Amino acid sequence: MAELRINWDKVAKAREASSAIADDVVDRLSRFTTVTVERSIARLYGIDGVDAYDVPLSNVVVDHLQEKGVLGEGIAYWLAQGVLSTGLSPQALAEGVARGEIELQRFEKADPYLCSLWAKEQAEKALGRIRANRKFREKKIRQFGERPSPLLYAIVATGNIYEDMVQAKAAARQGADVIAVIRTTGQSLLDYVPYGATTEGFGGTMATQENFRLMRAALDEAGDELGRYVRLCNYCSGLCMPEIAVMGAFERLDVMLNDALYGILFRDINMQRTLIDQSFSRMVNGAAGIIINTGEDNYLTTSDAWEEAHTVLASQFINEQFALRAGMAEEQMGLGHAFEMTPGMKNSFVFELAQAQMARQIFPDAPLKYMPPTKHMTGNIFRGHIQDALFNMVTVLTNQRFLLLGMMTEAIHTPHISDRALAIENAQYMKRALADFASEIEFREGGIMEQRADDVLTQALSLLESIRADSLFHAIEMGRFAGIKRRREGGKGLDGVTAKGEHYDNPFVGLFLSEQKEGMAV
Amino acid sequence: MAELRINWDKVAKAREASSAIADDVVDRLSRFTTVTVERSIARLYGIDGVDAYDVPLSNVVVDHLQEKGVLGEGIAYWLAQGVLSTGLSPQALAEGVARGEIELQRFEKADPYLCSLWAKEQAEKALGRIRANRKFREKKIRQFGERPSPLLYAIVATGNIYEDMVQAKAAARQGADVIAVIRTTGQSLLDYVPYGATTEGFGGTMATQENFRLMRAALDEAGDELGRYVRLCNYCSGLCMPEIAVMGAFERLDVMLNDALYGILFRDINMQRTLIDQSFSRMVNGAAGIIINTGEDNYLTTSDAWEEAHTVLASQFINEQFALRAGMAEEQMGLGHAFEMTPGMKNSFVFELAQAQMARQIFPDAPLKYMPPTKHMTGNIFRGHIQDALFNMVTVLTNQRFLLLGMMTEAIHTPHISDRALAIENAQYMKRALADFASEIEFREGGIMEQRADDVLTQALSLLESIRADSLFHAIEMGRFAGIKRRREGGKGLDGVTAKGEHYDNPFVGLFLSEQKEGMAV
Amino acid sequence: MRSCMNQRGNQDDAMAGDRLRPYGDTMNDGRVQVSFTLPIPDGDRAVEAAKEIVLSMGLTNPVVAWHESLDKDFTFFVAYGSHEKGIDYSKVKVQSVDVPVMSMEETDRMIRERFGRKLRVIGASTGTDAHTVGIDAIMNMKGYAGHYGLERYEMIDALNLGSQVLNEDFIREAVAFDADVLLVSQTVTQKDVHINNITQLVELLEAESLRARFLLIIGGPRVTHELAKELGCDAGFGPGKYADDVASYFVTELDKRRESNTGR
Amino acid sequence: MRSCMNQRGNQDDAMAGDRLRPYGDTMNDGRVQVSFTLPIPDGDRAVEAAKEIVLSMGLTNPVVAWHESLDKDFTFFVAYGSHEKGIDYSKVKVQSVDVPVMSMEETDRMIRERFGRKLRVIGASTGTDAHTVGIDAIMNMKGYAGHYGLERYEMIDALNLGSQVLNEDFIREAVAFDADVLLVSQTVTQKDVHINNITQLVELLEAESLRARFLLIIGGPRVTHELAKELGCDAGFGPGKYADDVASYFVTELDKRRESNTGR
Ligand code: B12
Ligand code: B12
Ligand SMILES: Cc1ncc(COP(=O)(O)O)c(C=O)c1O
Ligand SMILES: Cc1ncc(COP(=O)(O)O)c(C=O)c1O
Repeated sequence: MAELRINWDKVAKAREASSAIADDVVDRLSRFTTVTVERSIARLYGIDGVDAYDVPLSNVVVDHLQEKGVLGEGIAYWLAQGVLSTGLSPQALAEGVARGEIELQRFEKADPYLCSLWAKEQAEKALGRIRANRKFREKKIRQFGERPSPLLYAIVATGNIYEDMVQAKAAARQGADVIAVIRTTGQSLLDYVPYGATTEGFGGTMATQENFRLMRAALDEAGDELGRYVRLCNYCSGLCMPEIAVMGAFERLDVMLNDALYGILFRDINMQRTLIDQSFSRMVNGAAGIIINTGEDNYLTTSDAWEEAHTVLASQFINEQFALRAGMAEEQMGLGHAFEMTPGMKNSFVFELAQAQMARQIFPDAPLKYMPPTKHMTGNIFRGHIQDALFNMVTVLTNQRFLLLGMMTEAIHTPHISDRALAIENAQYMKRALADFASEIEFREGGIMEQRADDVLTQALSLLESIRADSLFHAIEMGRFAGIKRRREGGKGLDGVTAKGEHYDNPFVGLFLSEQKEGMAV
Repeated sequence: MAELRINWDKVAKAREASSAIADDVVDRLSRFTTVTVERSIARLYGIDGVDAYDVPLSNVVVDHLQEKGVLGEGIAYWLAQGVLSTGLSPQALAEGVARGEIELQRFEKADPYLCSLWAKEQAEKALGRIRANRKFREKKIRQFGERPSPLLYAIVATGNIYEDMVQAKAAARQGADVIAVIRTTGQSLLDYVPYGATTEGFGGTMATQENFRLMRAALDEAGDELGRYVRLCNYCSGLCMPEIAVMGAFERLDVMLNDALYGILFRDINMQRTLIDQSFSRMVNGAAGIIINTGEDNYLTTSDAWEEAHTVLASQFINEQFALRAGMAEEQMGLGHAFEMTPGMKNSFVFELAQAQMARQIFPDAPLKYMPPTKHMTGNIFRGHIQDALFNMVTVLTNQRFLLLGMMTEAIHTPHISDRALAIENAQYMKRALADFASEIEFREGGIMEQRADDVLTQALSLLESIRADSLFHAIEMGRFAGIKRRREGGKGLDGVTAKGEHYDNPFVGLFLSEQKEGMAV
Repeated sequence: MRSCMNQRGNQDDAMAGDRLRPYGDTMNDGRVQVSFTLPIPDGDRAVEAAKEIVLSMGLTNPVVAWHESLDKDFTFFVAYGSHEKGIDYSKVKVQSVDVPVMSMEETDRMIRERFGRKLRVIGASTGTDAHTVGIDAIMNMKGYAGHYGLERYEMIDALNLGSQVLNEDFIREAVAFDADVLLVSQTVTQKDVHINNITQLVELLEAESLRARFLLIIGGPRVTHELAKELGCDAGFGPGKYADDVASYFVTELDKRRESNTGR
Repeated sequence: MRSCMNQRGNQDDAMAGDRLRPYGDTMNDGRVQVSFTLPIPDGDRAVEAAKEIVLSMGLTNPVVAWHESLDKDFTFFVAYGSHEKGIDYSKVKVQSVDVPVMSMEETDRMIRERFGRKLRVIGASTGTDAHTVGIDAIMNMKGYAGHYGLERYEMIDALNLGSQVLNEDFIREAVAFDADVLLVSQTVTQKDVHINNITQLVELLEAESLRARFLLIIGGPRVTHELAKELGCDAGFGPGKYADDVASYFVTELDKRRESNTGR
């Protein structure tokens, strides 16, 4: 395989700076929990369903505790108290709260030690369910054999889960390895997760547990028919990161988009809130054997891809550290990057290749997620198809793990069934036609490719060092990423952040972290 | 630039064998002339126009001499006799013949020596016209600057010269460097050249001198407007090779398809006839500073591109020798090859690249003509567009001189105006995106690319050696090229071959050969 | 040219003169490329169905150049046909903003001369739409594709609220800012979400009797001036339009309105 | 599935049940992609004209996604629209050769049993057409895409005359060869040259009262069975058809004719 000569010293320094940046964030935020972290714990304890107004019961109980001013003790604590006091199940307690019949804060007679014993014990049950899913996935992959790189990753986005299923199965039969169900616009700003099967959405479909289940079943069906395991992907960025992570763990999703920075920058979600949420959501993903996809590729949809390439690399280093702190293995870190230079630029292919190859070598074990051109796609679908072909070639030459299929109609509409089929054909053709090309060539020492890679690395390092000096919060306030500025106290969801109280306990943290140590790499 | 290691010893042996093959052909055929060679001499002496039945006057006089059984002395001789006897111009003589008033064979009183003096003198006038065109072209190119490789070569093929002009100018404005007017089906089998502007054709437009003139004017107009010299191309293969070459020389064409082997194999033209015609036509092309395009690429439209790649290389070696014998410079030899492996094949891009690079290195000064995929193009225009993109990439990476623009609608129709525009955009995009890629990489020593190149070379050498042993005629009888067998005495046009008589003289041969020695390389 | 056109073919025939037809490689050949998927299995009958679809679009000489199964119940087609009828080009009218485009300096000068004060412009990507690149292109200091944004204009006070601004909040901010011009960007169009969103904005403005107070301008990749007018806005701008186009428009329009208000 | 279809949308509405519409990403959305060039300069009016072209094809919700000047008087467009009407699929009928396809061995056996002699088949690419790959695919020993050609059949005498055979010569050779079956390949279709050529062949055969003597089969990339029938041939084969399809057809058909001749 052709390799670039990389200054590993700079790489080490960049990792060091990122590690300090992540430590600083964890340090500042570890005293807090959030409503969605607590709701996700409620879900882990089996609380499911909605009340008469379609409000999820997990929201009902957490809102209730917040109203009573006792959320700081954590839902695990209050459920333990409730269960130990009444003998009711968490679900029954939640239903009682919904009916206005139960006030959880009233139960406070059980010994906190017993509470934490109960919490731990029940947590293990929940973990069992998640583990079973992981084992099932591993078994299926062993049975059918792992798919070679790149995995062809197709999106469905009709807004209607049943239509999505039709298209997802078609895509799988055409050769897609991963199906991502795009979320409807705006869902990431909802501070609850909608319930049940849904058939209306704009630019995507609601992420609900039932929709996850339906799609999982559809893909299992297609996969069994095809003799391969078809992976399912959805999004857990947004105001409900950890809850959706739990839903994904329960319904055996395989890949989840998970990135607080994305939510901060592109959804104006409060940074403190979402960084706390991210930490627990990654633990959940980690334990479930889910590969996360981070979102730094999005920076280049707003900023210039040539000028700002280093912000992507810097963000990858930071995301790596956050993932490590949530106990994830490198093999679960689908760090994002993208092919977004303008086709009007001389040597655009050469420089994209240099950057993709650099990312590949710097994160050798991470299953990188490589995004196709979007920004410079136009209504000229014919040119668009060859822009995508160049992207596919770079993906193949640099052996990326996830190839997000570019659609020639990117600038027009969410994909038609034929767009997806043509995109898959395009990727498969490039994969075949250039199969061994990378091992047939070497890169010129000190050439423009190596220079480009080194420039990007150098700039990323200096950005990371300045962030380390100021904190990540400050860097975002200064608009360091995607040119978007967000205030520390601004954005959505800050009111969902609560300081932990004296009995606060989240038994899943320890369980998930140790599960990951034992869990196989995926 | 990335280069392959090539066994130059084999290359030298292949050239040696080809030289012997060409010598053998020249040797066997030098005693003959053909009707179209004589007609082209008539044209060079200024005979133009048609008779009352639309038969070109050049045919009228040559048929007349043939009828009288005296064509073996050559038209130059008879015209000289006629002119010296009557004081009429060649054109007036021809008109007289057409009216049935003159019988050229009757004039035989002038001293053959005086005849040859006249013939030589008048030939120099004709050469003057051709030279002026060449100088004009050279001046324009100096004025505007030569275009960088690859030259984008677009076809027009509406059947109607006026429609062709509209499309050619549009193509030039879109960026085409060369416009080739495709000939209507069947014209190559006509043993005369139609006359005047034409508006009806199937799959192409008649090649007539007036059509040449109209298109030349259209391109000069577009070129002056654009500040670049736009090259014009047409075909002189077929039953009228040298005549069309003369028309091209008169109307300042810049590129002409010229290949006897193509006519033999794909048009079933008699091999003796067309090889004689080819020899003189190449002298005409050569003197006119025209770059020829040979047609070995076509083999792969019939035969398998992987199995038969060596036949293309062997044919290039043979065509090179024929061109040398017609006095052409390497810089005028646009030897053909093609990108025709099936997109279903693993590493198709890698092997195409190897072969194109090999051709580039073996014929370093020849302005190679590289043909896009045609055979494996389908009605799937979207996939077609990326097949063409891969071809464009190989062209750019291996620095071919002529990039024949592939059309996504190749399998459907002759190009629509938008097909051509999208094809040009495709090529320009690849050229830009991969501008310096070739100098950024090296090919692995002993890799599959070098192995492939060596295999093709080895097979070509052994084919050439077997042809040398048997003669080219025999090789064609055995179906060595494109799997098509043709008999030595079969095919069209053998009746147009005549043994030279005692007074036979073609004064243009010597003139053209020495003109080329002096003429600048283009 | 006239005679050349004649030589180029069926220019003479009855309808040719006044009909505009697509052009493949010959005047009036009418060739059109189409592609689509039908929810039926591939096969001879599917190809026939595709041909009928092409015919039903008024295209003659249909050629189904490609058909391919996408899944057991879906088949993809590429086809060609001739639009022989054509359309009457003389009847094609466009509603477009036709105000001469001024440079930044000219616009600033005009505001200075005609208004004597800065104009206030407020913009946002509204509803659930999070696409800001378009509105930023119009408003941000650095602009887009070589056209400076409104923030750089000396005589314009520009306030960009960013993305996902609810209509209610947008109106509140506009009133607070005492804006002259409202700029709304809409990118997501699936299920006509942009139309619903703009309609709601116009209704809210009308309900609060604020519609006449502002010049309401919308923009986005699927926005046309015509659509904007239909939805009750003052103007619409699509791809390829920049700050100078918009500024020239609103300055000229506000000036016109001021004139008719002051009765001049 | 029924209920799932309902959930997938407008299956319930009036026309949905019996109409077949293109499918973009939702049942009955009717989405169709089109592209074409108009011989007019680019600009707002051109875009409007393109929209009218799309509408005139019966496509609703037109989106002109791309327009680009190809030259001063030519503009290229990519557009999308919805074919809301759809077509009546139940009415779509195909004329196709429906004879069960036999293997080479089966065909040989049938000839042996039913005819007791070899069948003689003559083929060519006729007129000015020089494309032989198609006829070779059917006739040559090695065949095409894994289907052996007629020359390999034990019970078939196949004679391939190659390309550019004039109709007159073809008929002469067919008579001389005493052929049972004529195979004609036509690839070039510009200006309907293939139609003219086949029509001429049929007329010549009829003029010489030879039409009934042979089974006349044509093929090529734009040939359909329907077209063949229209032109007075017995059958037509297009892309994706191989020697086995053709042989199965003519053996079965000749057998049928023999039976009705002998009055069985
Ligand atoms: C960048 C981008 C994003 C970025 C946005 C970042 C940001 N800061 O804006 C991110 C990654 C966040 C994103 C997310 C999503 N996107 Co998005 N995105 C795009 C993309 C690639 C480019 C859009 C763009 O920036 N164009 C460049 C600008 C300059 O052009 P413009 O907006 O047309 O603006 C010009 C004119 O229209 C005009 N203009 C625009 N606004 C205004 C306003 C006024 C007042 C005036 C006068 C003029 C004007 O002036 C500008 C300059 O000429 C397009 C695909 C494409 N290539 O077009 C998809 C696209 C728009 N996205 C789409 C979708 C569906 C989404 C998502 C819902 C899910 C998804 N598929 O990713 C999410 C959620 C977004 C949400 N809630 O709204 C779809 C929309 C489909 C449709 N037609 O409904 C597209 C077409 C992609 C696709 N095929 O699916 N996206
Ligand atoms: C190869 C080729 C050539 C070769 C032909 C070599 C040869 N020995 O045949 C060469 C280079 C000589 C050539 C020349 C020309 N070609 Co050409 N050529 C092609 C090409 C690339 C492939 C055709 C092919 O071989 N297909 C593969 C065979 C197996 O498919 P098929 O013919 O459809 O056959 C199948 C079925 O149709 C059926 N079938 C076919 N015949 C028959 C007969 C019977 C009886 C039956 C039962 C079945 C049957 O069975 C076959 C197997 O399934 C096409 C483009 C394309 N990709 O399609 C252009 C194409 C056909 N050529 C074209 C043209 C115009 C020409 C030229 C006039 C000029 C030019 N543009 O080059 C010249 C002159 C030819 C002439 N006088 O006829 C056009 C035709 C446009 C049109 N529709 O009118 C095409 C489409 C290219 C283009 N877009 O311009 N060509
Ligand atoms: C990391 C990440 N999260 C989430 C999203 C989507 O977020 P939303 O559902 O808010 O559109 C993206 C979009 O591409 C992403 O990259
Ligand atoms: C060398 C050469 N001559 C001639 C032709 C065309 O010949 P014709 O006019 O007979 O189609 C070709 C076709 O590509 C060619 O390659």
